Amino acid sequence: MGKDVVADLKRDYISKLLAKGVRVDGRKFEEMRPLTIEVDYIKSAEGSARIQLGDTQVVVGIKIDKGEPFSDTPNSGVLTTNAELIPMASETFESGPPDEISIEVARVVDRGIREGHAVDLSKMVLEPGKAVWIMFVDVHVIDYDGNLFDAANIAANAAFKTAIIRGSKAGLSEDQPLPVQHQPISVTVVKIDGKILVDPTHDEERVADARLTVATLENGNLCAMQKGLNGAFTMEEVFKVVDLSRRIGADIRSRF
Amino acid sequence: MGKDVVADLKRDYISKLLAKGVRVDGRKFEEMRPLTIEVDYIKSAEGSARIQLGDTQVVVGIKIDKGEPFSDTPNSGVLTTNAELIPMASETFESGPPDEISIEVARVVDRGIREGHAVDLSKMVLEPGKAVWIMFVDVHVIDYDGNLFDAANIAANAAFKTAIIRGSKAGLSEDQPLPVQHQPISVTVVKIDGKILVDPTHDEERVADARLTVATLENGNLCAMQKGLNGAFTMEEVFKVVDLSRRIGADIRSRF
Amino acid sequence: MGKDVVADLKRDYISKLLAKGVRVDGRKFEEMRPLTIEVDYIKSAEGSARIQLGDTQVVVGIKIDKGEPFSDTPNSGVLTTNAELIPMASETFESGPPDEISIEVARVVDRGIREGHAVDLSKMVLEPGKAVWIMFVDVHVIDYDGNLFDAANIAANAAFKTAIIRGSKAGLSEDQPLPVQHQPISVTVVKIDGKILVDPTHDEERVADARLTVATLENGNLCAMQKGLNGAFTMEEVFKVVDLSRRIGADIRSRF
Amino acid sequence: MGGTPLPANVKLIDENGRRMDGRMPEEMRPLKIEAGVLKRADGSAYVEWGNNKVMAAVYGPRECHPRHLQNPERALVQCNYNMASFSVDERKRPGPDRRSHEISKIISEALTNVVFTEYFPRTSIDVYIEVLQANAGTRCAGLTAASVALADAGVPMRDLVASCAAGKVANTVVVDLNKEEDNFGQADIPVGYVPRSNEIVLLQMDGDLTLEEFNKGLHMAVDACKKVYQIQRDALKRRYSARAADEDVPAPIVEGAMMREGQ
Amino acid sequence: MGGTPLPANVKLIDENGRRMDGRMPEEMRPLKIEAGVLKRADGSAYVEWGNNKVMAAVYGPRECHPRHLQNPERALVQCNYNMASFSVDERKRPGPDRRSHEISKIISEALTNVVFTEYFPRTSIDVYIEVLQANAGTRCAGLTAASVALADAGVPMRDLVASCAAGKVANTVVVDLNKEEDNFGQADIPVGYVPRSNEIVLLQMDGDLTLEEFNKGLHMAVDACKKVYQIQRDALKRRYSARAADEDVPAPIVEGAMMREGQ
Amino acid sequence: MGGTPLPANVKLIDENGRRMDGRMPEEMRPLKIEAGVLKRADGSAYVEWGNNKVMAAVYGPRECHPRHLQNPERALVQCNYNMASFSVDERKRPGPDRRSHEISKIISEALTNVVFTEYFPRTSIDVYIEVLQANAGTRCAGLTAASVALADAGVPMRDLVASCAAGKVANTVVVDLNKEEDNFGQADIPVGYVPRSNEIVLLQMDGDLTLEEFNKGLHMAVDACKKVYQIQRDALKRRYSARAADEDVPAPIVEGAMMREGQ
Repeated sequence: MGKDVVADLKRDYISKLLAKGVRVDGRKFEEMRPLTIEVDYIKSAEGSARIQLGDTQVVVGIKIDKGEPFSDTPNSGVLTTNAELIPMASETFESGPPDEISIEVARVVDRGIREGHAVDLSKMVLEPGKAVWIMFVDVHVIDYDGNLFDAANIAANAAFKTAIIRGSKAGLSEDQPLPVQHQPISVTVVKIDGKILVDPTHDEERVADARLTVATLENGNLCAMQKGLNGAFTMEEVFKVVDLSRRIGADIRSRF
Repeated sequence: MGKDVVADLKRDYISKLLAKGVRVDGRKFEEMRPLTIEVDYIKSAEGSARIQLGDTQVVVGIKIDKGEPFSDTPNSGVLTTNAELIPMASETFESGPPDEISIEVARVVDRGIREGHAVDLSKMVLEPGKAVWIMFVDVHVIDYDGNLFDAANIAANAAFKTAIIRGSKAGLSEDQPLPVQHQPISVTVVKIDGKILVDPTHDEERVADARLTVATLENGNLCAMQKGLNGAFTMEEVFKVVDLSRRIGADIRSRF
Repeated sequence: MGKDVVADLKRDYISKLLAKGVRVDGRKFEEMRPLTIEVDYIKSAEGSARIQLGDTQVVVGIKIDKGEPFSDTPNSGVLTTNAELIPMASETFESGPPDEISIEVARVVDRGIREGHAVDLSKMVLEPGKAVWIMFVDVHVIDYDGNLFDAANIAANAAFKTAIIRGSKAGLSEDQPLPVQHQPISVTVVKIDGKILVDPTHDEERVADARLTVATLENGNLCAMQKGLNGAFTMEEVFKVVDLSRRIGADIRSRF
Repeated sequence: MGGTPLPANVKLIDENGRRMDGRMPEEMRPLKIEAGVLKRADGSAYVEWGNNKVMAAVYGPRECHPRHLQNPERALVQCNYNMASFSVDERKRPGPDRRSHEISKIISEALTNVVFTEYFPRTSIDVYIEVLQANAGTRCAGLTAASVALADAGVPMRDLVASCAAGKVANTVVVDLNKEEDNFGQADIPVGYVPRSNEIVLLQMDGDLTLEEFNKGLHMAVDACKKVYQIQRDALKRRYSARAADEDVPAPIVEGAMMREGQ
Repeated sequence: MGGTPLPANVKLIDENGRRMDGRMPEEMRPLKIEAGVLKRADGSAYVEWGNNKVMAAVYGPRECHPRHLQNPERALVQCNYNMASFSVDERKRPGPDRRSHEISKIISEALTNVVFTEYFPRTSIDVYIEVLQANAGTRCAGLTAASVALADAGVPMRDLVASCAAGKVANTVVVDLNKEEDNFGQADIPVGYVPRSNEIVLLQMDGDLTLEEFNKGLHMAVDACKKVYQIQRDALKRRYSARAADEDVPAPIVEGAMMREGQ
Repeated sequence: MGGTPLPANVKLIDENGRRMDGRMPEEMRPLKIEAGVLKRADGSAYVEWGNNKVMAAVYGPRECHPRHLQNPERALVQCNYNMASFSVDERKRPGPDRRSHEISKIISEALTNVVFTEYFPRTSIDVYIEVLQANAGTRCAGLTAASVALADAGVPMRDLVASCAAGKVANTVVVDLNKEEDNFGQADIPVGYVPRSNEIVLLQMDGDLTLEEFNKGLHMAVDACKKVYQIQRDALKRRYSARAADEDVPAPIVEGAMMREGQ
């Protein structure tokens, strides 16, 4: 019960401030937290980025190895996205097999970069039907203060930028850059008391009614979307969030 | 404790009726419940049947794919039987890896159809030692009111009848029927207060002392048997159940 | 709490005796328990030994099958060590996946025989890079009264002695003896009240402050070491244990 | 979307604007719903939707396991979406994969929105969805079936959730993609909709859509959901009549409520 | 049965009616039982039966874990049958498989039949069977060993369970199949038998048997069980004498009872 | 040791006695430690040691899960050592393997030695070590980082554990092996050392060493640990100053104690 009492108090506090148009950390409703990006952070990876979005810290490492294509896509490299919400990052994460939350994070990040064709997988074929490059995108959350979807999405996009394919792993003499073609950027909002807040903190997520993540491309097109939590959105709210995502996504994209 | 009190009352009720020669649902001791069979129910499967035995409902789907034989049986297709006692079917089933009950169901059903040579596995070889047809018999229990052994056995036999091997799965131009050769039918009894009851309901199973499943062939031969629960059978009782199984099995077989 | 009271009493009893220079079973501090070794105990294994060290009983079985080498060691057979601390052996062992204790036992036994080059893996190659002999060392603890490290190490060394590689498993006409070259023997001590005790019983292990295992070779060289438990050793104590291990290890080695 | 290239001979939309199976863009596949099809479960529903066959069962409100998941103020709606191993062309290994975990989660969230969870603190309302035959759109079919099963179980609800997807095939926005359209299409937008509040409780999207296409698709999906809703209510009415005819069975609380409120 | 075709040079039954290892049809393989072979367990037994080597250990009655399995009226007899990875020709992956789960279950049920479980409500009596060397018939050997281990642990029992299989090889009904007979044979009937009640508590069958063959096989298996029973009792007598000689160890309750009742 | 044969062109020790990366035998790789790098954890530390990048976080003392592990007299120090899948050349499958289980165990034991566990009965102090980039010596780097993270969390400790390995390469005893030296070397001796008690709390060895080599190696490792200790204390001092400057944050208990006692 103690936990719930605290949660109730937090909710009251957040609500009262929101009623005055203010967020706990002083941000505007449609404002992202400060973002810092460090690429090529992990030398053992073929690509990597460590990003800090407010107090959320995520390391993404890209590993690219030679392997076999799926039988139904002989002319395509393979993309696999995995997220580890390790217990280091939050007292609410536990060791063990991926739970629902880390699976959802991995799948939503994957959806964004896959459907947005961030990487041209057709250029990652060594021998059609036999050998292709397998790319693992591993999301390692080390400090958790909300909005893992966007933190991981941005980190993955940043890591792609400088990633290389090591020729030596397939007996080739030369390395090549990862064939990056798009930057599908996701923007996540939560809805609290009917208000739409961009880039929620952990506290905001905990009291939120509903969550919506929208990923867009350079041309403004939509490539992925995920609604979460028990609350609902009106159609107008959905269109508003789509608009927000296109606008803020362009801002973020300009940071790379 | 509440659960046990209810169980005790149920036992008393069942016992009192049995003493008068009556079962709770009005059946005779050696009478099966009404049986309905619908074949080819699942179009995505190579063979299927949905059967209803009283209030027990089972769907069996047969999948047949190209694969490798076991190294010690190069001239034989592969039969794998799996049972999923999904939580939809009963408040007593849980999600997760197969428990002892679903393993026993799968193994007893498998024993019947394997030892009774329901399907001629020697005719399911594409290239000896290299490529054979792998047949998965998946038992999906969706409503559970006792006697899964027989429900699943009958459903499997029914599904075999109309199953086809899809040539396209091995680059062949023609489909072929599954090489069915026998119909090993199992009949299950429980023993309560020394009485032998055919085709037990869930309530009868729960208060039963012992259980015996016997599978027989068209020629009256025995091909599989499984005794369960903590109680015991005399040799005479075993012979009686074998006799029952041969008789009732012939009835069921005539239904196909 | 009851368990802890008993543990405290046991600790007091052991401590009082140690203060007088005596161990509960009457042994000297640097004395091993009686050791009996039976080799070729398991006919289904390529090598085996059942050993009894005091009341600790361990069966080690060696299985040797044809397989593929690791890609980074194409000219070497493969050694895999596994320990099963089955619940038969102690009320403190549980069924299920290997826990930390059995993993540590397996890894320390493995370290001794691998780093001590007990078996010449370079002679277990059938076709470089393609086919080698895979040797499984399976440690089965059936009665547990402490010091599994040494019991398992000795059993493994004993099993190697008479193990054969069955040519028939690779289509060869002749069997060959396992290419044994060294006998890395481990000796384990615990520290209780500042005293160093060789070959601890289960009771001694439970009240011990620290544990140290040292494996040595015929020439007196060291090949493996593992410190355990929450206590500490001074450097002088470490050197003393190394000396003990070399001396006692030579004794044990003479038993083969 | 799968990204599989379209075979040369396949036309997803023909010269008359008709789809492979003859439907017009805004036309759903045939949908049949039957409530109360299982004996053991507290509530159940069976859905045949095009070539999908989906069963839903509800148990609860009942004691919540494991205990640490109990919420002292509300019931927990826990959905378990599962595909039978024979429901797809290539046999699926039994047991949950990452996809089914995700779908279970978003369906649980969508259903929680409409259940009066505050009436049953500390309990669990368990919803099991079994896909017996799959042909694209199973999460919408599952959510649609689950809503009916909850009502059949007498679980008090604000409304039913109706669900249908929109999508894009051959540059045309359509509703309710079938398997070929899903494989060779350009986008998919599964939607879960609550008619009485006019709100969206499940929403996903993948593929490539302009803003205009998305807007059109969302509207078309919601319109389709309204048709689904009518079929859900008809199924519950039939079930209610059947039950009322049988004197032994008391009328379920929620259906009464539903009928009153839904008119 | 394996269904492996019989190699040309193998004769399962020779012209004199003798089996590959020289036995007559109704003849068991040599069986040795030793009780009380482990220090840590509350009771134990070691069985060498032909080329099988099987160890059984008993812990309990003790607190039952997990709690939700506790029965407020009786003890739970939980058997865990396990094959050591080196017990068979091709190394077996450690850990339980479906076969061992099934065998654990039917042995638990057979043993429960003879234990006075009502004396120890809420507890668990844990039986561990380890097959160290396997040569067909390990479930019978395990059940036979487990009964003796239970008695050695002082667990009060109505009787011991004795176990042996019958089967059919080369169209002949025989008892106690060895590995080759199991591989190339036609049927197997493992039986667990309680001599004092003259009842069957474990029974399986696979293969192909006429009614007559089955009847003959079951009778032969039961006769073999009676021989097994005698060897079990001898082992317990030896154990009892050894214990009695050692003043420190009190005579186990059950052996006294056994001896009295068993005469 | 790996036992990989040394490529012909690689010289582990050159004619001047210098190692591949230019170090002398007793010279450690550059070591940087920063305390308090994570917001959510109660304490944290980041270590860059040569090409290793290791993060440690501490949560607790807090309620101990699962309950049955609770010790009524002391806190349980539970370390979880994990390598990120991208921390090594060939991607590592996520999740613990046998190696990480062993390392977690010995680091837990080493840390327990210095924590006043008796102050916090029934609780758990959870230590998480994440290896983000690995280059030999990660267990020493992890233990070193974990000690600082514990102090940063205000967990009362007798002292810090400092850790460094010695080893043998090209028949020369050296400290702090890098990846090439680890792959092609002859022995490795990871050591965890408590300076104030002058005791060893973590010790492993593998490879081939004469008695003399081992003695020399152990002394060299301990000397290196003393240097590590100084760098740990400097990191904590910086952290303490930074915190003291920030009025909102109270000075951590243990750092105060540490400073006093450590001088």
